[in-house]
Formats: sequence, C-alpha cells, structure tokens
Amino acid sequence: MAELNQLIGALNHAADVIEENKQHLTELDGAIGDGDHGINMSRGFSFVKKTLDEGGFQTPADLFKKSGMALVAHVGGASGPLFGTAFLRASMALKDKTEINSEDYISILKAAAEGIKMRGKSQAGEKTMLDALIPAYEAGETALSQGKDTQEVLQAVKAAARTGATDTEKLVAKKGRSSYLGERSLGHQDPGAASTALILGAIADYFAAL
Amino acid sequence: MAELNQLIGALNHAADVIEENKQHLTELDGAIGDGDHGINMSRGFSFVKKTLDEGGFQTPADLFKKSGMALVAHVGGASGPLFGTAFLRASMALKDKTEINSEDYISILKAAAEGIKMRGKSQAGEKTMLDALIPAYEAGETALSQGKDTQEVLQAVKAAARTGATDTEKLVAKKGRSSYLGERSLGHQDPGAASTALILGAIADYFAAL
Amino acid sequence: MKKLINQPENSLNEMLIGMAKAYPDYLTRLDNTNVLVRKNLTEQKVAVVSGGGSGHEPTHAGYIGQGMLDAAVAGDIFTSPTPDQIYEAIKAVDRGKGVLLVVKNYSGDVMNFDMAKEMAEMEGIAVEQVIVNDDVAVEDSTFTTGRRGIAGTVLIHKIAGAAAERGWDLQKVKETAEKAIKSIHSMGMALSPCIVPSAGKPNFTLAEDEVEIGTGIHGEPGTHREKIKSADEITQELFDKIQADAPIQSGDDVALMVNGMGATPLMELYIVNNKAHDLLVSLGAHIHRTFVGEFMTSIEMAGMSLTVLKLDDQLKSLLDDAADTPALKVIKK
Amino acid sequence: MKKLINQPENSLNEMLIGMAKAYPDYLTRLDNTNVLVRKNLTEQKVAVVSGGGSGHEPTHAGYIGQGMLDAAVAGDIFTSPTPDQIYEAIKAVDRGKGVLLVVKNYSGDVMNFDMAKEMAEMEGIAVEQVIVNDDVAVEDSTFTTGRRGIAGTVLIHKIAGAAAERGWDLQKVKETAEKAIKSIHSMGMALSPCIVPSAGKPNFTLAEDEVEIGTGIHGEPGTHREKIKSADEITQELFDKIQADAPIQSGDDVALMVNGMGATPLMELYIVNNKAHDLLVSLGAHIHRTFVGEFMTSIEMAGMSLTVLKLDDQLKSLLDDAADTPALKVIKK
Ligand SMILES: Nc1ncnc2c1ncn2[C@@H]1O[C@H](COP(=O)(O)OP(=O)(O)O)[C@@H](O)[C@H]1O
Ligand SMILES: Nc1ncnc2c1ncn2[C@@H]1O[C@H](COP(=O)(O)OP(=O)(O)O)[C@@H](O)[C@H]1O
Ligand SMILES: [Mg+2]
Ligand SMILES: [Mg+2]
Ligand SMILES: [Mg+2]
Ligand SMILES: [Mg+2]
Repeated sequence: MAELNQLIGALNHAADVIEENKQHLTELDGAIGDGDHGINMSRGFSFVKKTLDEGGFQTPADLFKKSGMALVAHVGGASGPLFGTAFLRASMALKDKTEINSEDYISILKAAAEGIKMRGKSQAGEKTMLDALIPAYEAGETALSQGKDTQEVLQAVKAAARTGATDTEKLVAKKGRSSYLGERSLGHQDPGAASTALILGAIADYFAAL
Repeated sequence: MAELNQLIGALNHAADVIEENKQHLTELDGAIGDGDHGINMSRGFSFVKKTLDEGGFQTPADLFKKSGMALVAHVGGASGPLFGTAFLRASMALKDKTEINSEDYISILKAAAEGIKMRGKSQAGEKTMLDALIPAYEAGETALSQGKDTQEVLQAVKAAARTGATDTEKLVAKKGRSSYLGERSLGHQDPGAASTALILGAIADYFAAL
Repeated sequence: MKKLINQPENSLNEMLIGMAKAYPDYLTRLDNTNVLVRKNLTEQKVAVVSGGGSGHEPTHAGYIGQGMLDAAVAGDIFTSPTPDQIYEAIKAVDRGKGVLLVVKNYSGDVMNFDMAKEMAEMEGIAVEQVIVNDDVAVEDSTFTTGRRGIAGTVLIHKIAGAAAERGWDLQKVKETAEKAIKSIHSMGMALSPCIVPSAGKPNFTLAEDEVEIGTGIHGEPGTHREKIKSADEITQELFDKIQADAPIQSGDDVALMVNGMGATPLMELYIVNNKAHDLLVSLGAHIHRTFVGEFMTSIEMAGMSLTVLKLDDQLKSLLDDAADTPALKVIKK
Repeated sequence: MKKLINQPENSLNEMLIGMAKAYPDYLTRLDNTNVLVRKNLTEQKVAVVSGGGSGHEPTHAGYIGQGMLDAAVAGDIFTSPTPDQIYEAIKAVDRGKGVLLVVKNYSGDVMNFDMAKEMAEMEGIAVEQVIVNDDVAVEDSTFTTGRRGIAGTVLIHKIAGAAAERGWDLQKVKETAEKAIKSIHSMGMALSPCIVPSAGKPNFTLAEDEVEIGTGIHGEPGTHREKIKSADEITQELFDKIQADAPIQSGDDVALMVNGMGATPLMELYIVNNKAHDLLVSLGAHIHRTFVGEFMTSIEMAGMSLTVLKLDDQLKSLLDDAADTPALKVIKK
C-alpha cells in the first residue's frame, strides 16, 4: 500500500484538511464543548507538518512516533493526549516494518483505538472520537475479510468513519467536556469524531489520487 | 414678609420642587459631572422635609440651622457642604429675629453666598451655584434700592437666578467636577446653579401664592 | 472584541512575562516553557505543582510561593497544558521528596497530567496526583467524566501547599488533599459571557435579563437559564444546590469562598457574601475563614461562584498556616 | 442593568455588612454609620483615616489594618461621605496622637473632610489632611480644582500607614505623605462604562472600537476618545503623558502600579505590565516594587490606570514595611 514517502504525503494531506476545517471543528466544539477543537487540532497538525518537513525518518514507526510526539506537545486539551497516544500506539504496532499494507493499516487503527480507550478510560457509544474510529477499523476488517483491494479498504474506512461521526448526534456524551451537558449534548456531532473522520478521509483520498 | 410657619412652608415647597426635578438635575450633572446631583439633592431635601415635620423650631435661625445640618449630613458630594454651609450662614445672619422681611431675605442670600465662597474657595464666573446665587441677591438689592415690594423683590431674585443658571452655559468650569472637562464644559448648564435657581424660584412662588 | 492585548496569539506569552516581571521575588519563568517556578524553593519538602488552561488568573501562577504551589503550568487560554510542559515543571521542582500534582477534573487536564506523570516516573521521580471536582452543578458519576474542578481548587492548593511546607511526606500530603477534596463543594453562575482572544467573540450569549446557573469556569453551559433575580435569591439558589449535595450540620466548621468570575465588582461579591454568611449561620455553621475576591476567573465573564469547605481541626490549622504568594497571603497570628 | 444586588438603595449597606462579615479579624463597623474601623487599634500612634464615595472597592475599607488605614468612611456610590460620618471615624480612632486624613482631590471630598476636620478640632482632636491629586490627565492649576486623586491614593495609604505605624508624630506622617504625593503620577483609560446601581444605566457610552483616554475613576470624561489600539500602544500613550509631566531619569527608583478598573481581566493587566516595565527599564529606572491588580476600581468599568511613584530611600523602606489588610499585604522579609 505505502512506503515512507507516501505516508508522509498522506499525513501532510491530513494536516491540510484539518487546517481547512479549523473553523468547522471549532464550531462543533462551540456547541457542546469549549469551542477550541479546531484551534487545538490546527495548532497540533501545523507542528506535525513541521516534523514532516524536517524529515530524517528511519521507518514508518519512526514517522508515527515523531508525529505523535508533536501532537502530544502541541494540541493540548483532551484531544492532544488522545491523538498523541493513538499515533504512538500506531508506531508501536508497526515495529520495524519498512512499508505497510492494508492489513497493517487496519491493525494500526485498532491499536490507536486501544490507546485512546486506555488513555481516555472510554469506550464505544460515549460520543467521542472512538465512535468514528471503531466503526472505521471494523469496516476495514470486514472489507479485508471480503478480499477487497487496498483502495476499497481505505474507502470503507473513510465511509464508516464519516457515518460514525454523523451518528454521534444521536448519542448522549459520557466522556469529555460535552458530558457536562448530559442530554443537552443530543443532536450535536462530536468534534473529535468529526476530526477523526476528516483524517481517515484525507488518507483515503490521498491514496485514491496517487 | 414671613413668619416661622411660612418659612417652613416655603422650604417644604422648595423640597418638593427639587424632588420633581431630580431627574432633570441628574441629567445636567450627567453631561459634565458624575450624574448624581439630582439624587444628592433629593436625598438631602427629603431629610430637610423630615426635619420640618419634626418641628419644634425656636426661631427662623433655628429652622435654617437644623435644615442646614440635615443637608450637611445627607446630601454628600460637593453640593452637601456648600448648601449646608449656605443654610448655616443664613442661620447665623438671622440671629434671633422672629420674622424676616425682604431686606433680611437678601442679606441671608448674601451671607449664604459668602459661606459658599469660603467653603468652595470659589467666586463668581467659575460655573457653579454662585453664578445663580450672586446675580440673584444682586437683583434683590437693586429691587430693594428701587423701593420694590416684597413680591417684586422675590420675583427679581427668581428671575435673576434663572438667568444666571442659564448663562452658566457660556462659562468654562473652574471649580467642581466639571472643571476637569475644561473647554468641554461649555454649552452645558451647571447643575448646582440650576438647583439654586429652582430653590429660589420655589420660595418666590410660595409667597406669591399665599 | 475590546481587549487590552496585542496579537491574540501572543497573549499567553506576554502575560507570563508580565507576571514574572511583577513578582520577581516570588517566581521565575522556566526557559522555553510556559512554566512559572517558585523562587528559592524550600529544600527537603514535597513539591506541589498545578496548572491548566490560562484565562483563570490569578489561578494558577498567582498561588506560587511559600505554603502553596512550587510551580504552575500554563496551557493556552482555556486549553490544558501539554505533558512535556508539565514534565518540565515536575523536574524543575522535585527535591527528591516527590511531587504532588493538583489537577482539575477535565478530561484534557487529567490525561495530560497523567502522561507527564508517566514521563516523570520513568525518570524515577515519585509523583502523585489529586483530582479536584468541586462543581456540584454537574452530576457526579463514575461512568462519566464526573464533576468539574472550579474555584475550590484554590483552597486545595492552600491545604496541599501547607501540608507540604510542614514537611509531610508525599503520601500524607496527597491523603490530606484528598480529604479536603471530598469536603469541598462549589457552584457558579454567569451574568455575561467571556471572549477567548483567539476566538474573538463571546462563547455564549445571554439576554439582558437572563442569567445562567451552574456555569463552569470556561463558559460551559450550566444547569439552566433563568430570569435574573436578586443577589439574595441567586445566592440562596446556589447555596441550596450545595447544601442538597453536602448538607451542613449545626456545629460544622467551614471555610466560605465567594469567587468573582472576572467582571463582577467586589461590591457585588460582598453583597453575596452577606447573604451566604446568613445562610451558613442560620444552619448553625461556624465560619472559620472567608475568602471574597477573584480567585479563579473566567477571563472577563461576569458572575460568581460559592465554595463551601467543611473543616476538621487538621484542615483548619492547614488553612491558617502562613502563605506568601502574589494572590493569596495568610499571615499567621 | 445586570447586577448581583438586591434593592439598589441597600447596596452600600449590604456591602459594608458583607465586608465586616468577611474580615472579622481586621475590621468592625461603627454602629449607625458607614464607617469601618480597624480591630485592635495600635495604641500610641497617629491614626490614618481615608474615605470617599463607594464603588472603588477594595478602596477604601479593604486597606484597613496594620500598616495602612485605621478607619475608612464610605460615602454613597460615587458620592463623598458627609462630615458627620467622617467625624465619627476620627473620634473612633484618635488615640491622642492625632489623626491624618488622606483625601482624594474632589471638591466634594475636600469640603466634607474639611468640615469634619473643623468639627473634630472643636473637640480638641489634632487633625491634619493631605490631598492626593495624582491624575495627570487633568491640568494642574491652583486656579481650578486641580488634578483628581485616583489609584495612586492606595500607595499613599501604604506610605502614610507605615509612617504612622512606626510611631512618627502627626507632622512627620503628614510631611512624608505630602512628599509621596508630590512624587506620584497616574493616568487611566476606559474600554467600557460602569453603572451606578441607583442610576440603572451606564454613565457614558463608547463605540465597539473606541476607548476613552484619561478617564477618572467615576467614568468622568478623559482627555479624548480614540480608536482602540494595541495594549502596547495604549500603555505607551498613558506612560508618555506621565513621563511628560514627571520625567523619569536614569537611575530613578520607582514603584509601578497597574490598576484594573473592574471588568478588565488580570491577564490584560499583566500584558500591560509587561510593556510598562519595558518602558521604565528603557529609561534606566529601577523598579523597586510592582503592584498589578484591582486596587481602586470604578464598579464594573473595563479599563486600567498606570501609576508611577518615584522613591527615595525613605519611601522605599516605608513601602517595604509590613502591611496586613484584607486587600494589600506586605510580608517583611
Ligand atoms: N475520555 C475521552 N475519550 C475519548 N475521547 C475523548 C475523551 N474526552 C474527550 N474526547 C474527545 O476530545 C474531543 C474534544 O477535544 P478538544 O476540544 O480538543 O479538547 P477539550 O475538550 O479539552 O477542549 C471530544 O470531541 C472527544 O471526541
Ligand atoms: N468649589 C465649588 N464652589 C461652588 N460650587 C461648587 C464647587 N464645587 C462644586 N460646586 C457645585 O456643586 C455642583 C455639583 O454637585 P453634586 O453633583 O451634588 O456633587 P459632586 O460634584 O460631588 O457629585 C456643581 O454643579 C457646582 O454648582
Ligand atoms: Mg474543546
Ligand atoms: Mg455630581
Ligand atoms: Mg479546551
Ligand atoms: Mg458625586
């Protein structure tokens, strides 16, 4: 599926998409949180881009590790440790692989989700980024088991993440800042789920366009 | 011109007129001061009314003294010590007279003006209550020297005070809070001059209606 | 947005420099970080570190000094600081007796402090953490994020700081802070919103005759909105909510805090204090100490919060211990 | 008008009760007056009394205590107190060594304090008076009322209070305060107006992009209005006006105060402090002490004032003397 250079391209594209959606993410967070999710993500991913520009990565694992460190150090808020942990877990799952295939992609998404669960003491159905990420890797697993090709797997992940994010509107928040609203969080999309769907979508789009 | 009872009536009427003009005086003060002159005067004169109701005055001097003390203790701000001193000086000027004539009236206005000058370190032309009071007693002196009767003297005082107050619009404030505005105080009537004209007008009206 | 700032993105940095310049005897900035550290650290004591998003000044750095904090980590405005920053603070103040982190219960703060704790522990530093969750406006539940930490946190700084200054060990300092956290309850309200400089517009709106009850310190929605009432009625409403949660008994000793959110004048806080005292006294409580002022603000939000801390003899004496910080000084008699 | 009050006409009274309840160790209310008096008056010292209109909290009563005021007389909001009240304060605190009145230069305050002084002198009490007029926004002239007294007054309380606490006699306390008054200069600005509760509406209006430069502490008009600029530019503008009036020379020792008017958050005051420090340092001044916070407010006006006090050795050491009051504490090192 991808070598180091392509992974760098994919992450760069994801960072651009986050930047384009800064305002949108902030508005989502404004409705049920403190209105900074777009700002946090844009700040964090601008440092990811800086890391990507500096280059010098040994392996995909190294790439994810350094990107994850950039996220941990610059996103702040709740999403910083969560996306950071997700990237660091992805890195650990890759060990010293030099390129990754679609199976690897799904297993790093799964490892990322496990990391978020651990760090956030959270699980599916609590109206968080997990509600985009878990359906996404599950859809990927299904596609793989049906023998779909890489592009199809990536598109299945993208579509499921998007649907998962949209469906968070039907959930009552149990974790994060929006949980303070209880029932009042219904009818709003979770910003972290939205940014997760954007990132997974950007990765799929990048490889589709290669 | 007046015995104790009529003086009580006149002061009562003056207090009512101040109360009716509370808002107006406050607006004048809002333009070039701190917007409390009506509030201060209304509070002070409500205590004058209380003093008048309690009664038990020995002489006109006693009446002015107790009213002056009420003003000193309840008006506050700049106008409190000034109107208070004015009333106390009026009281001193009356000594133990049991009734007062129009000459007495003019001389207590003059004594009041002297008290204000001393207390306020002020003089004519500085855009203060003196610019209503000084022309008022001067008009009264002229009327007296022309042999006018009591009602005519009172009306002359009223008219001159009114004109004096209006003419403060043409003065640059040199004393009191409005002096901080310098030239910006031009075009506005001095609130203390306005209240002085109201009081002297109310006294004239009271005796005219007897 | 009408503010005394320069470029919004420089506000945090300029504020930290401005604080360091204001209090050179108390604190100093750790190079290349948003960490302010106590000058003349007391050797041989547990260090107490707190932090969180900025915009709550004087919280947190205002409480650096004798008997309170050894370091404060400033995040961006209303955004938790990152683990690397917290880690730098821990390293800077550890004197070999360990470090207590006082964290407000927000997912972001908890997770970032958690990661920093892990990083410090990997370096062999003993770190413990307490989570302040005094806001009774939010439902208490172990299945959710639970209650927010608000103004009561300042009194936890005071108590943990005094315990550390006495030379107690990390475990005892932590247990004492946890005891105080169990006994502290707060509830706030807002009259008007606040503006995060980089956002440039208010984070919520209220009608001219409306107040929000139960607001957090970032303008998070509260329990409900209502028509504005008298200060006495609003104080009663907040107090009842606290009382429903943690009933005051006759004879209880308490500390009371009336905290201003930023734009509400002291005059109004004293009027609220007048009523809050009456309510406590009518229940038979003894008010050991009263704090009225701006302790944990929400930029320029108008509003206030009430905090009631039940005291045993130990907590009383820790509150009475000397403290010498820019924003809170207790002079021992 | 959105305020945490009950009946507007009760605000002053409820505020005073609320203060007395908050600080029982520091002050007590004189029966049937609006006077707050220091608990445990130091015997055998000159008493220092201040006061003025309310709405400037923590001024004046917040400065009652060791090393500052012995009594504070509260007038109605933005209205000078009356002579009878001031007289009661003087009588309550005189210990036979005389009383110094610290008065802000407003016609009303000056005349009411004058009358009270006359009343006390008739009773044989030695009374002296100093008039603070630090506001360089107003032209200085002996033919007019002259300059207003604003936030610098708090530092005069500190200095006069320290001098009295040292046991100096009335004449020396007065002369020291007068020396400090000659060396203190302030200038303020407003971002938004304030509302006197009994008036119910703002005392002036400013457009969304407008600020008023040179405003007094009652929302009195300043020197001019202008489009809002950066914090650095506004600080520079106020500072230049102070500097034009009382130039700082290289090597001068100064105290700097950045005072918040009520609604302006501490964050912004620190940003201003950052710039003000730079300006002083660039002139070669040595900043002996910095005060950042709300010392003399204008109810809930947004804005700030700068105060620069030039110090000789005597004033430095008086500023450094211990003070223990609700709103200002100096712990002697
Ligand atoms: N415990 C948690 N587990 C998983 N995701 C969480 C948790 N807490 C918060 N989140 C995610 O973080 C997002 C908010 O991120 P952000 O706004 O950047 O941080 P903050 O809430 O601190 O302002 C939420 O929309 C949610 O998806
Ligand atoms: N030194 C003075 N001499 C004479 N009158 C004065 C002096 N200072 C102020 N005044 C009068 O007082 C009036 C203001 O009174 P008021 O608003 O009640 O007090 P304050 O200015 O303290 O709010 C002015 O309009 C002016 O007429
Ligand atoms: Mg957020
Ligand atoms: Mg006035
Ligand atoms: Mg946030
Ligand atoms: Mg006034």
